[in-house]
Amino acid sequence: MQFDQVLQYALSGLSTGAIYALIGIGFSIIYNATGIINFAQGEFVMLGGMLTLFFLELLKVPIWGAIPCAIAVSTVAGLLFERLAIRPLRQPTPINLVIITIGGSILIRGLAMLLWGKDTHALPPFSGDEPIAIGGATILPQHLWILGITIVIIAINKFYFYHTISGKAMRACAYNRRAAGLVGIDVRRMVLFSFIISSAMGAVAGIIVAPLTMVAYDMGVMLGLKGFCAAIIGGMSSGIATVVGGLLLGVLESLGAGLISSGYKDAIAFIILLLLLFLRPQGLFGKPESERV
Amino acid sequence: MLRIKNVNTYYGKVHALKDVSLHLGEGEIVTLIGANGAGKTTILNTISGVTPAAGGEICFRTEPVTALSADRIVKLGISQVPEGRQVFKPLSVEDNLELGAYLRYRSSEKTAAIQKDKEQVFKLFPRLEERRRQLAGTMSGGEQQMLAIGRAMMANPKLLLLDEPSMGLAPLVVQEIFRVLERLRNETGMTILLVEQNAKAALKLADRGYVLETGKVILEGAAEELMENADVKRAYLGKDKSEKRHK
Amino acid sequence: DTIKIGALFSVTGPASFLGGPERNTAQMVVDEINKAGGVKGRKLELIVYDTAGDATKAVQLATKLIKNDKVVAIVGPSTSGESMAVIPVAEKEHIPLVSCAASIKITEPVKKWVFKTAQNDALAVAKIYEHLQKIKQTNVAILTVSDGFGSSGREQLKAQAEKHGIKILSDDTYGPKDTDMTAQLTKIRGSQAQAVIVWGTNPGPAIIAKNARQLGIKTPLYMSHGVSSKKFIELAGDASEGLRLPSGRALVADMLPKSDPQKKSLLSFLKDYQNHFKAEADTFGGHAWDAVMLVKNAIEKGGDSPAAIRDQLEKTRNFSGISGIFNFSESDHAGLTKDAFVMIEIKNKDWMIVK
Amino acid sequence: MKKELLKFAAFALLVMLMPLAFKGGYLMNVLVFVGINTMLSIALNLLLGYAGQISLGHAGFFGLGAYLSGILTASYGWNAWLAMPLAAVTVGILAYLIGFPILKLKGHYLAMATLGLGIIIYIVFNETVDLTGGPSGLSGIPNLAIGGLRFDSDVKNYYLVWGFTLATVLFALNLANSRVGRALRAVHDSEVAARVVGVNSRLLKVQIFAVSAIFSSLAGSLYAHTMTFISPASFGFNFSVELLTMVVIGGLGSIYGSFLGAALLTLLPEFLRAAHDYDIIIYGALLMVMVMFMPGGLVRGVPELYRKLIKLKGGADHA
Amino acid sequence: MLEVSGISQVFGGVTALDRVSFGITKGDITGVIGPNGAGKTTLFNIITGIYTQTAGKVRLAGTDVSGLPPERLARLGLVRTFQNIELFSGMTVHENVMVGMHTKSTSGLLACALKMPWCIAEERRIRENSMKWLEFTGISDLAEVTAGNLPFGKGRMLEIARALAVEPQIILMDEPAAGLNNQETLGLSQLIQRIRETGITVVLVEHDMELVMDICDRIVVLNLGKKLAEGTPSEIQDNHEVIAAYLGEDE
Ligand SMILES: Nc1ncnc2c1ncn2[C@@H]1O[C@H](COP(=O)(O)OP(=O)(O)OP(=O)(O)O)[C@@H](O)[C@H]1O
Ligand SMILES: Nc1ncnc2c1ncn2[C@@H]1O[C@H](COP(=O)(O)OP(=O)(O)OP(=O)(O)O)[C@@H](O)[C@H]1O
Ligand SMILES: [Mg+2]
Ligand SMILES: [Mg+2]
Repeated sequence: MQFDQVLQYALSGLSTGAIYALIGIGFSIIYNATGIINFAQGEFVMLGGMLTLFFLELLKVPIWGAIPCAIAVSTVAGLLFERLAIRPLRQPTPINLVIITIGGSILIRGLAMLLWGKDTHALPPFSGDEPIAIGGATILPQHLWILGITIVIIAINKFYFYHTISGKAMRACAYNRRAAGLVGIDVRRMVLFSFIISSAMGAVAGIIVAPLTMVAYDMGVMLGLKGFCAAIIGGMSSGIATVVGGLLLGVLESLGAGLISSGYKDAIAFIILLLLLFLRPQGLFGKPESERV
Repeated sequence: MLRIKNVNTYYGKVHALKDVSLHLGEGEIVTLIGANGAGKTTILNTISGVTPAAGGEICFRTEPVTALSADRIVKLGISQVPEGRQVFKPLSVEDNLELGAYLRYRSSEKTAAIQKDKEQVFKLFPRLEERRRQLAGTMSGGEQQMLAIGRAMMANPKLLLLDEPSMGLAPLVVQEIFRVLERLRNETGMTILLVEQNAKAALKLADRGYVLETGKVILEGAAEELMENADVKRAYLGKDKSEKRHK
Repeated sequence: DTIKIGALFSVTGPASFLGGPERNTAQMVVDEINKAGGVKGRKLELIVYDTAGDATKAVQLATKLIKNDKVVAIVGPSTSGESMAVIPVAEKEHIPLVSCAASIKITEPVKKWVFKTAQNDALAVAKIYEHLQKIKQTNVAILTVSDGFGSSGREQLKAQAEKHGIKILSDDTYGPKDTDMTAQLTKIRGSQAQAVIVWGTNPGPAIIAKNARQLGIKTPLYMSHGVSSKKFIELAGDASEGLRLPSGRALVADMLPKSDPQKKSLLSFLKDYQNHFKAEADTFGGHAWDAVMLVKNAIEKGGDSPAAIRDQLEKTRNFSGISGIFNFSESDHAGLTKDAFVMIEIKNKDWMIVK
Repeated sequence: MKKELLKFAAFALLVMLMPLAFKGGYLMNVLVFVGINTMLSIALNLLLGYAGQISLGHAGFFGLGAYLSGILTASYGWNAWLAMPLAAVTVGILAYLIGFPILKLKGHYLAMATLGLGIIIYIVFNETVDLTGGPSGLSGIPNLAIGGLRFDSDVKNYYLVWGFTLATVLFALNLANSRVGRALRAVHDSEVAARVVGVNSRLLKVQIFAVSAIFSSLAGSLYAHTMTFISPASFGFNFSVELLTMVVIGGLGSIYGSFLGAALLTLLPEFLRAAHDYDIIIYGALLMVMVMFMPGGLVRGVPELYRKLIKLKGGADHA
Repeated sequence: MLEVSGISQVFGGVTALDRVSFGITKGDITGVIGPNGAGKTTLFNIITGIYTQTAGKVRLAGTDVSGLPPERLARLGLVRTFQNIELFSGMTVHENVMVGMHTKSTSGLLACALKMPWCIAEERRIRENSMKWLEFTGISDLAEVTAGNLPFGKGRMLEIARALAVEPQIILMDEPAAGLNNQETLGLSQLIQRIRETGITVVLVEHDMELVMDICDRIVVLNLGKKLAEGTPSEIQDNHEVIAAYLGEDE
């Protein structure tokens, strides 16, 4: 009995954590290519969910048609965001970029509210909602989708950023734009590209989590925040570390809620994360400092 | 090969280059000398498209390249070893070198050829090979300088711009680098524009030279001539060692 | 010249599900009144501000309504937190405030200038507990949302348990934006609870219903009146089947017997709303309907000075509104009894009255 | 030096005369909040603009000040003038202690740690229902009073809050132009170089963190005593972000910039109210446009714009 | 004055320093030379408390200072300059040097913010004294320039001025001549000698052999993290191992 409960806490935590991880990866992609922490990332998650619903309900497209359409439109939104807001910046200091993306997130949220209203909507799960029993615990088929897609995405990311020249070039842009230009990397295109893939990824995340979390114009706020935390715990890596970060956050929350106190669950998760950070100021997965004098 | 005509460059209100004109013939080694803040780095950056020129014209071969962005310039075959090294600190030494050949990978040149060039760089700087997995940011100053030079060479450029390549390097390595530059020119016909504080060594290597002062070219000529020029001697070549000793 | 009535609704923000219908309804009612010739021959003018659910803003806007717009009464705010924040302003400036929020604290203790129309959560709790007592299921687990609505509900659930012979075996909360409540439900599953009472507003309870289904929880689920709109059924889908909740009569107006005194108001409200907004009305809009109508009646009987309105409000008797039948008095500014609620169950994605 | 003083005097005079222009109307009430937000922005600016350390949790300190003051006066009947400094000292000590481990972190780790801190504090407000009233809030907080003078109207509150705000401005200006302010900016530019010439950067960062928290706490107390009602929702993550926006939009490292940022972002929603549902879109777009066209913040952007306009007009005159 | 004994430093697999020991005499100009990656900068980083060594001790004027943070060492009179110039780039040249006087002033945070009378007096003293150091290094005409816009060579001078403002016992310079032309190097060489004349001990990492041989009293040679040789300039110049590893044959 007791074991069943703990198993369920762990499984629930892992499945929520996978959501955070998936969103976190979107943050780290842009960070790795541009050094920007994109506070509008949560809004692309929302766009994925809302657009799928939009195509599904209003245009009466079947789900397998609605999904690619939603990803495509979100991607275009990401592209426009970079072109209209990020690129024209005269002094792209990190803090200015943070404010720009905050402004962007407010704007996108506002537009979504205007277009689709303030209501929350449900989205059907991809393959039914019959619970799957594992030991004494249960998860939903949708959780498996999330897990599977997360794994696929980090595999692709890992390969791209560490084993292809174009991925390495993207990282190079984040570290030193001027030098990246001097070896022939088209920095602007790389930044644009990073926004394109991360908005697409955000949309994918939004679409596959929507059947569980429901969609509303403001769903990106909370999910974005949690994704941000997952990405940082993972040291802003676009690989497995962010996934571990997301899972850790999810499991801590779930165990905290189940075993200690549901009211303080977020606080418990944060306190543990803070303690971990205090012990390892360079991050949980941080390598020794690469800066020197 | 490269022709610069009446170029002006500004940093905000600072007028850093004033009507600068210079040219490089195919296969030439040309050096720029001048005091601190004379504008040498600015010239290289203007050619590379890092600090765009406000007026004037830059032609590479026959093409005007004045308004091109840095990456387009590299595509044409102009590569720079920047001042202050500017390596990609959190990337490994090897990744840094590979990124030097970024455009060659992109134009799907045979990896074998790129690999061969990498071996060349490693032969020149064995330390880089030893530390190929070390993060560039943790390398010593001189090691980073080697990496910056190696990275520029990986692009296999037609025109190589070097901004104080000997800065922070041990005397032995400096000698080696000057030898390599000469060999590069002789063997591959590479054109080289060299900015150096060590004016004596630079003039010895170069065919021709320009002297810069507060953003203006004040003197140009064959390297030997400049070396004999009294002003140059006094300002840039320093007094004789023995003379200094006596003080 | 017009009689100005102020309104503070949380049209955007987390409580927009309240503020949206409330603003619509209030505007609609005022239009209807004016179309019918106004009050004592004078037109009403409704000045609505959006508080976005923010208490600070609500206070500023209340000040603005009073000082700049010179309104004679204020309807709203939508949420309990905002209402509590605005109360000192109304009390200080001597302007009647008819809140549309649920918390019992708004009118208890009684404040001279403050009234409310939404049914007290205390009444909703009493309704559920009585029902549980009747079917002899007295061990419950409660799961409340950690916002003003939920915490006020939680307080009442705990306070009234003993009186009704109810034992709370497990007391948990969830965040208003949480997306997974399986941990809490797992814990509840491990307890001996015979019923789970969920106190929250959309979408949380819908997620909880789904989570409960995932976990195979067979214990009956009771919801609060905070989800009494069709939206909830839509969100929870199949998982909503068999859930029970206390609700105002608006949801089941057509099932009411002819003799029900509220039936007339209810049907006219529902029809008007449908005509105006091409959408189904819910109980939340009803709070604003009641508030505006109460103020209108007060003006009709007394006069249009704030003090006269206040005095007449306090004298309101047997007013058949949407939320129930109001009887205000010196010691009661909430005006409703637990009969304002009926217990309903969701069957085939529709509401049924539980006998 | 003289110029600084003159500037401050002009600013103070402007502040003092403001009520005459609005005659106690509704805008007075908004201006009270401008004052409180100015205090908060300056507090955050000392940390972010001078020391270069980000905080996404300042709403937490603001809230702590408000709640400590509120609870001590409303529930325990303390005198507000006693509760306020006690709250500030408590918050200062807390920030000082927590500052040591937190400020060891850099960049986005620091951002997350402060964010986490803010969220933890927020949750505590929500959960300790017996003390704080939980999400329903805490009411019945008394106004401040001096002898028989109760600060219970907007105009009185205006002078009260702005008195504190002006003191904050003066404090921050002095600090910025001093040995300590310079050391802070040095740490911002190159921490290692600052340490090598003898600046104890860790201690300094922690000190300024504590000072920043103390001012936030004072602002919180003032907020509690002027609003007389507080609830956790006012002290959440969103407000921390809004503060950050005020500081950046106003101008990093500029005290008057912080005032401009606070004033703009507090007044803007009032003007946008007319746009109804479009207000948040306009608000978001304005933030972006502002950073694009005034990357150095209002305090640098506005004079530049003014110069450009003059030039334009001059040009037109010539034509 | 300064004594290092048995210093080792290991980074992951790389042994950057391997049991290095030597002493520096008060009032001397000591050169530390060696091939790239020999461990010179690492040694400086350890002495100035930026890194903590894997093993070994550092003694300053007889007391063990191993593991002390840089700010404590600065108060004890030990400062340095950096290989990749570290300026306070957003501040003016004058302000940069004023920060250098941090240890020579005492007003606390509260006193500064309340503008106590003694703070005003102290501020005036800082302002005037720091100007002195700008004059000493010959960049007083640049006092109001933003440090980030300085050309490389002037930046080096500013770094030195800022370090001198600490009024140190000993100053460590990491490649101060890099990026300077011959004439400027000459100026630097004179500056260093003037610094020594004020009684400050100088330690110098440099690849400009002319400068090193010219002004150093003693030289320590590092190679691959180990001490290779130690002696007077002429001894070092004739040391075959040093020639093979570092100097090369004179052309
Ligand atoms: N980012 C900048 N902003 C303002 N002024 C600058 C900037 N970069 C360079 N300058 C100014 O432009 C002029 C030329 O600088 P440049 O770096 O080209 O000189 P240099 O000849 O390369 O000097 P060095 O030998 O020190 O490298 C200098 O006066 C310098 O102060
Ligand atoms: N953080 C680090 N991680 C790994 N290796 C390091 C690190 N720091 C330094 N090293 C290595 O230690 C060795 C010594 O470096 P150091 O910077 O002390 O050399 P140096 O003598 O100053 O050389 P240069 O003359 O080129 O400046 C180098 O090989 C360098 O790559
Ligand atoms: Mg240069
Ligand atoms: Mg070095």
